[in-house]
Amino acid sequence: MSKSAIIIGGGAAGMETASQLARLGIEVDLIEKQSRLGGHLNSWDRLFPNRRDSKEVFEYLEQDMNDGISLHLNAEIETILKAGDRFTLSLRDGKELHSDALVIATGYEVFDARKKEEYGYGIYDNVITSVELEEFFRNNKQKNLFEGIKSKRVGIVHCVGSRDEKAGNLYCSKLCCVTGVKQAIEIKELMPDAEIFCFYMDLRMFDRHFEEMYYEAQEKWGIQFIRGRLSEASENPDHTLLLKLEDTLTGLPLKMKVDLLILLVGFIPSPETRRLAAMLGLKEGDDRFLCPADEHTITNSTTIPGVFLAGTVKGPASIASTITDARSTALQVATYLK
Amino acid sequence: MKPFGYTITKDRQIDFDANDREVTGFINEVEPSIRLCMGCGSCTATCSAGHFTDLNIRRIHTFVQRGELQHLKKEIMKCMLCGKCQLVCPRGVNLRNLILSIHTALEKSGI
Amino acid sequence: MKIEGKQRIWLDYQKEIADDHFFYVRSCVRQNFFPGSEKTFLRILQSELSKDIYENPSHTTCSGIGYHTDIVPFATSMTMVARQFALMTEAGYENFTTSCITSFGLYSEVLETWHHFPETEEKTREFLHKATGREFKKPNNVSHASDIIFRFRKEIADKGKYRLVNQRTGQPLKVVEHIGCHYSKMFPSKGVGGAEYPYVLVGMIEDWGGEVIDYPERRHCCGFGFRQYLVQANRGFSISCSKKKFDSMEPYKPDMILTNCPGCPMFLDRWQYAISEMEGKTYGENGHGIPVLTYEELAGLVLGYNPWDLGLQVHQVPIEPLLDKIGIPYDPEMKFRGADGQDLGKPDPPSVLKFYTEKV
Amino acid sequence: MSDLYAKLFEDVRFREGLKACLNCGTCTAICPAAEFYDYQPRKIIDILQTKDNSKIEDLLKSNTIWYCGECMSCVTRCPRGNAPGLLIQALRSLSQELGYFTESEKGRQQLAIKRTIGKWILEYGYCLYPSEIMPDMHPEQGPIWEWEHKNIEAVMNRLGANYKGTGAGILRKIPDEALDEIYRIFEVTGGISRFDKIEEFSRIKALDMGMDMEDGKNDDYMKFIYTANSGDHTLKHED
Repeated sequence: MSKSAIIIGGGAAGMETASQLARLGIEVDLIEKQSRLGGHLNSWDRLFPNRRDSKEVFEYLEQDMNDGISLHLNAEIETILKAGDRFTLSLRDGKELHSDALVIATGYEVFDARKKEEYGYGIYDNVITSVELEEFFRNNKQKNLFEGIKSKRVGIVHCVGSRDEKAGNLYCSKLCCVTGVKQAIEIKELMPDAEIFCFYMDLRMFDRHFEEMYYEAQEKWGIQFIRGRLSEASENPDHTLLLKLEDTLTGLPLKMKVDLLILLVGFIPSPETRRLAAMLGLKEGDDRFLCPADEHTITNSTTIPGVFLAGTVKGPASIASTITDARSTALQVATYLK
Repeated sequence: MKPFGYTITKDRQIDFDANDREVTGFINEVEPSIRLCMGCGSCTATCSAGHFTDLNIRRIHTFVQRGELQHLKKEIMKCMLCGKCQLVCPRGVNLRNLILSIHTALEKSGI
Repeated sequence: MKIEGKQRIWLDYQKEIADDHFFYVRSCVRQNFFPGSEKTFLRILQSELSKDIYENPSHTTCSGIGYHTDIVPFATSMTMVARQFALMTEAGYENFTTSCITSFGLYSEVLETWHHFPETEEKTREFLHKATGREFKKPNNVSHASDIIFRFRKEIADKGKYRLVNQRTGQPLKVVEHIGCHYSKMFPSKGVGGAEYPYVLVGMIEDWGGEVIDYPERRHCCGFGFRQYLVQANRGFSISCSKKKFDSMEPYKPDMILTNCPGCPMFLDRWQYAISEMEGKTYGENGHGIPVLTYEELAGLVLGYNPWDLGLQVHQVPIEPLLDKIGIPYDPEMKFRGADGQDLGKPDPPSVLKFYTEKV
Repeated sequence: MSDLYAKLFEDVRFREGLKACLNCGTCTAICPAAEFYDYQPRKIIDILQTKDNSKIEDLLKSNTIWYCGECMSCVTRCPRGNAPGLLIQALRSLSQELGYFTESEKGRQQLAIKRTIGKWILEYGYCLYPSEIMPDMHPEQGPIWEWEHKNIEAVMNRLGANYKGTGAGILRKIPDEALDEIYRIFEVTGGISRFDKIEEFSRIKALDMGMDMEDGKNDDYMKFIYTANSGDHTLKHED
C-alpha cells in the first residue's frame, strides 16, 4: 500500500514539498486556506537579486501540481489527531483526511507596520509598506502611487518590526535589506529623477549577488544609504513627511522631508503556524518560529515522529532557500515513510 | 531689549532640505566614485593627518552628500593629500581627486 | 491624515482611571504659576461632579524637580513618594491623583522600580519608618488630574455653556495639544492613548467642540529640561526648544494651545514673550500670541466660569482674543483686581507682544 | 582608582537603563539636547558599554552628562529597551558623589540648583516658592510675573490660594512636623549628605578658582556658575 502525506500550506514550500513527494510515489494532500496556490509569491512582482518576474517561479512550481496531488483549496483545519503512526485531519467543511506524515508549511506573515506607531503607517497618507509597493508594481499601478508627487523623494526604512524589542521581535528578518535595495532600484527605473534614501543600521547582503546589487544601487542608480534608524515620521502641512533620524556616520541628528516613505516590514510566524504548533505540541523558539529537531543537522523533522517542517515556519527565508528547504523536507519525509 | 543673559540658538540638526546641495551635485559628477563609499572607515583608520588632528576622512564623504559645507570646509583643510586612504579603500573611491574636487567646488561657490 | 489610524492606537491604550474617592496631591509649579487651575479642578470635581476628593494639608512636594535636577538621590525621592502614599493610606484612600506630570512620572517610575527591584521597596519602607514612623500601602490606581478630567469630559460637555467654536465663523477652534513628556514617554501604557498619539487632551478637545491640530514637532519637549531652565546660563536651550514648536505649529494657525503638564503652559506662554522681545517675532493673530491654557482652565471656560476666577489674567499671552472668539463675556476692568475688587495696578505692557485692549 | 563601572552598576537606574546598544541612533535623532548641544545619547551608551574606567572618568568630569533635559523621549524609542536618560541620572549622581561635577562648567551649576530648589524643598516643602522667584533672575517671566510678584499675597488670594495659611490648599504653610519629617527623610536616605557634598566640593573649587563662596545666594562663585556660558557647547554650523 502506498504511503501518504498531508502538506499544510500551499505556498512555495508546500508546493515544492508536494511535487517532490508525488514524484517519489507518495500520495499527497495539499491544504491551502486561500482560493489559490502560491502564498506570498502572489504578492511579489519581481524577485531579487536578478529582478526576474515572480510569476515565472510560480509557473515552475505549478507545473508539477499533477495527478498525484489532491488539492484542497479554501480549506481550514479544525483538528489534527495522531493515532499510532496515522494522522487524521478534520477540515471545517467536514472533510476528513488521513496520512502517514504531516508537513507544516504554513509560512509567515509580514509585521503589522501599524505597531510601529511613530512611523505613522495607517495614519499619514504617504506611508506604505514594501508589500504594498510590490502590489503596485505587480498591478502596474505605478502611476497612481507617484501621482501628484513632484520632487519624488523616497525614503526606505529598514528593520521595521525587526531587531526591535518594542515590536516584540529581536531577530533580523534578513531579507528586508535586499528587498529595500531591489525596490530602490525599481523606483529609480520608473522615475529616474527620484532621490532615494535607504535608512539602515547594517546592510545584511548575505547571499549570492546581493552585495553586488548594493554596489549597483550605489554606482549605477545613485541611491543613498544613511546609517541610522528612523526615529519618527510626522506629517507636514503639504502631506509630505518629516523624518528624524541620526546620521550616525557624522554623529549628527538629521531631518529630511520625503514624499513617500516605504517601510520594509519583516517576517513574523503566521498565526496559523502558531495555532498548529499549539495543537500538535511543537516547540516554538523564543522568536516564536518553530524549532526543528536539531538546528544544524536535523533541520526538517520535529521531535514528533511523522511531523515535518518546511520553509519559513522556521524563520525568515528567501524563495530560493525555501524551495531548497522544501526538497530537503521531502527527502526526510520519504525516508521516514520507507 | 531686556538683558536676558542667553540667546536663542539654531539647532545643529543636519537640515537636509535647507542645505545647498549644488556642491554635492558638482562633486558627484566630477568624481562619481564617491557614491561607492560604504562607510567602512578603512580610510580614517589609515589616515596620516587623522593621527595628529581630528580629521575623519570617512566623514568627508557623508558631509558632501548631506551638503554640510561648513563642516566640509573645516575638515578638508586638515588633509595633506598623502593618498594612503585611496590605497586601502575596498570600493576604489578616488579619494585624492575627491578632496581636490571639494576644494575646487568650495572655491567656486565662494565658501 | 487618517483619523481611524489614530483611533485604532487609542483603543490599544485604554487606561484604568478611578471613578471617585481621590487622594489629591498638588503640583509645585502649578501652585506658583497656575493656582487657579488647581482651584478649578477641585471645583469641577466637587461642585459639578459631586466627587469625593481629599487633600491632606501635610502632604509636600514629591521632590520631583530636585530628583530630575539630580540634587536629590533616588532613595530620597522614593521615600518622599512613600510618605505621600502613607498619608493616603492613613486617610483610607486608594486612588492617588496627582496634579503634576513630573510627579505622575516619578510615582510611576518608583512603582515600576519597586516592581522590578523589590529590594528597593523594602529599603524604602525601612527608610520611611526610620524617618517618620509611617507605613504605607501602594495605591490601587494612580491617575493624573488630566486623566480624571478626560474621564468626565462628556459630563463637562453636557453641563457646558460654551463650545470650542468660533462664534463669528461657526468653525471649530483649531487647538494644538501639548503633552508633558513624563506623562507617557517613559511608560506608554500609563497614559491615555499611549506615548505617540496621546488621547487625553485630544478627547477633551473633540468632545468640547474643537478641532485638533497635528503638527510635525508635536512630540517635542517644551524645553524645560529641569536644569536647562533653572540655571540662567542654560536657558538658551529651553527657549530654543519652544521656538522650534512654535515655528512648526505656526502654518496651521492654531487658536490656542492646550497642555496637561504644569511647566509646559508656563514656558509656552512666557517664551512667546521672550521670543518677541529678543527677535520681534510674535505668533498667532494680530501680534497677540497664541493663548496657552491648562485643561482645567479650558474646562472652566466650557462650564462658563468667570475667566478671572480661573486665573487667566496671570498669563503673559493675552487670553481675550480666545474669549471673544468663543463668545465668553468678561469684564476687562476686573482683570487685574484683587479678591475684593481692590486696585492692584497693572502689569507693564511688553514692548512687542500686544496687550489686548479692544475687540478686533 | 576604584572601578567606576561597578559603582554605576550599584544604581538600579543604571541596571534598568543599560541593555545592549546597536548604535542605531533613534535616541539621538529625537533628543532635544542633541539638537542644541554637542551631545549624543548614543555615544554615552557606547562609552559605558566599553566599561573603560578612564573613559567613564572623563565622562563624569565632562559637560556632556549635564546637557540632557531628562525628558525621557529616548526611552520611548529605543529598540533594545535601553534608557539613556536613566543612565544620565546615574552618571550625574556618581559625578556628585565623587566631586567630579566641579570639573565642568555645566556640572558646577549643581550648586546653584542645590541652593535654590534644594533649599526650598527643605525650607518650604515645595520645589518652588513664589516669593523666591525673583523677576530679575527670571526676566523671561515678563511683566506679568513682576506684577504678580509685587502683589503676590493679593493675587494668590484672588485666585483662591491659601498662601501661607493653615490647613489644606494652594501654597498653604506646610506644617512644621511635616517639614521635620522631610528633613529626616533626607537625612536617612542620603539626601542631606548629597547636599553637603555639593557644597563641600564646590567650596574647594571656588577656592581653587579664587572666588568667594559664602552660604548665601549672592556670592561671586554662585553668580558665576549661574550665568557662565563659554558658548562652545553647541557645534554650530558657522564654526
